[in-house]
Amino acid sequence: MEKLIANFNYVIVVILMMIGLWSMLAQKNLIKKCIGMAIFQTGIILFFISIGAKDNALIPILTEAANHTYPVSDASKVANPLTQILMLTAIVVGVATLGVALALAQKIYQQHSSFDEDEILENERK
Amino acid sequence: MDYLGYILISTGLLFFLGTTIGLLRFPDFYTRMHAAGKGDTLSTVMILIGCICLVPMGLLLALKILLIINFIFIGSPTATHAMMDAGNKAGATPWRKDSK
Amino acid sequence: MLLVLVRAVKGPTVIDRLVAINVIGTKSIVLLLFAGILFGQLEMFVDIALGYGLLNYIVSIAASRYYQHRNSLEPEHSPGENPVS
Amino acid sequence: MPELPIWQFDILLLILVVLFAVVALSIRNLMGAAVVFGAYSFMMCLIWAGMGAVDVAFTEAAVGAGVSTVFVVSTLYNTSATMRSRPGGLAFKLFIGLVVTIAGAFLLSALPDFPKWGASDSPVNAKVAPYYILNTIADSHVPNVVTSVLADYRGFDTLLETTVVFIACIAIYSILRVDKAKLETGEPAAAPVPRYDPGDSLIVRQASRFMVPFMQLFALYVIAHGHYSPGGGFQGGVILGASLILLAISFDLKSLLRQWSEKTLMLLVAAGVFLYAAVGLACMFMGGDYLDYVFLDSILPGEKDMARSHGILLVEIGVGITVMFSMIAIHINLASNGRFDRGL
Repeated sequence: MEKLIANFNYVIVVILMMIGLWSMLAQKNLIKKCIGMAIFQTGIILFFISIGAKDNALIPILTEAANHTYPVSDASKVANPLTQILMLTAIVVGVATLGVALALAQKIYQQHSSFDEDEILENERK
Repeated sequence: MDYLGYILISTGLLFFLGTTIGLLRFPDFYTRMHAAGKGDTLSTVMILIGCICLVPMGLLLALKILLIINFIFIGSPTATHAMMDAGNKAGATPWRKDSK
Repeated sequence: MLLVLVRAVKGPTVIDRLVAINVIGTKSIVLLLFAGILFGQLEMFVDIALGYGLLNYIVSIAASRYYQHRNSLEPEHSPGENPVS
Repeated sequence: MPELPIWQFDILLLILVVLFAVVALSIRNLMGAAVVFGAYSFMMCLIWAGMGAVDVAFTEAAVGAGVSTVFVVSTLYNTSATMRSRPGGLAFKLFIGLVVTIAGAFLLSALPDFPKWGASDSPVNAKVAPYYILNTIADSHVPNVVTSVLADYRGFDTLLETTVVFIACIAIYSILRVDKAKLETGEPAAAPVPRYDPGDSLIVRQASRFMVPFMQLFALYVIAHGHYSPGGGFQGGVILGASLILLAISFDLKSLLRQWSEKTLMLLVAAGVFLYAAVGLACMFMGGDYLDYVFLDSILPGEKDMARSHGILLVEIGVGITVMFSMIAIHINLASNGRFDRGL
């Protein structure tokens, strides 16, 4: 149980990824698939951020407030900036990707007037 | 100043409690909106002013929080109005005493 | 504080959800400020809260536009009346 | 430094996030799903603020509150929000669930090998990152480590990410955009929409008119002040984009397009990437490596050791322009179904 609490963030990451994957595979609706993709993506972002978090650490902005001495000597008191910047760009790119996915869904809807996968396939076969 | 902060924050929390209870217990969309729109704005504003009173901070910071309060004061009623409009258009029926 | 809100979100219909989301958005401003006080660096968190305060109401306006135009374009098919889950 | 009571808070929020994800996927009305997905992003923002990642929280706040939900809503606006229920398919769903559970079990079996949550001596935290934290003040005089790593130490990465946003914008254009001339011959003309819509609300218009200048001012502050507080090109760009999207929503898409024509939008999207790349090229012309801002000090104002700081500012402006206009372009495409005449 203690082990579970200590690694609780990874458990949540795995659960989020499972939810996202399930909805991308099993849901028939295209918009639901897009939302599932976004959830999967947040799972991965959560993994990175929580790996970079540190106990009792301050945010990575080095000001004179809050017990900082200006040239920082102890790096373990500041949260990891590297994972944060990777994920910062990933969020914005993720929105752009969501836009592309939604555009594809919209184009499909224009031709088949349905978001449902089965109906689209039936229309294709005709 | 401290006491003022405590009083404001606790009053804000009280209002927020009222908001949530109203959101959960009221019978239809319009009454829920009534509870949410008013209680939410007022409680947020009160808690923020309480924060200004309690936490020692510089003038610039207090000014920024006042700006937040200002924007909430404009944005939140507008959002409530827009949602009410949406509900009306979407055909949410008002609750009547004899409806259930 | 938040647990009560979750119940509100799971609640009745689509527009009720919108109301609840608006409340959650406003409350997350307060929670962000509390997090800033806990970290002892309030001046960093105020900016995020300010951004929230500015952007919070776009979604509800978008939704209201959605219902307005939807109804005027296709009167025989109004999406709001569909019962949810 | 006292023990922060953020841990328990985090665990509560993480459970809430999973709950929101499940709710968002189980709602049958797609509009409701989109709205709950917005709440999910609020929770995510709080989690990141709790873990000390302020910049990420800011980005999520701007993106989640301003842009992503609006994208979904404007897609639904042009299509339909109802899901048709069909019988059957339960066995298929259960089968997929089984597969996913097995995959998750594999991932969970690796759980004990991970470093403890919050350990400061894990390989991720102990190898590369301390260099950035210890040297950023001496190198570039930028207190916000995230900004300096973003635009200076790892400038290539950010350049390519900006290019990805640009490419996504182009992709949406090529998917959705339809030619107006072709439309008139091929398809039946769309029903004319009355210019004055009686459903439009004066309150919403006036409030947006009041809020938009403050938003843009705040976004410019975020871009320019990103060296000293959370913020930067991405966040400021998203807020700027959201402000114009708000104009488009509360007034009309036409009134937005009157100010920013389609051509201007695409030119500006490209101009942002170009500015970023040009700063890098200028560094090469001045005798350094690509994106090595130290060599720019003879053309930049200020003292010699501030050159990197100013270089970061230039690059952030480029990023902001690209992100802003690509957000607007994506929104217009999605909302008007590629026709660029009317929409949400």
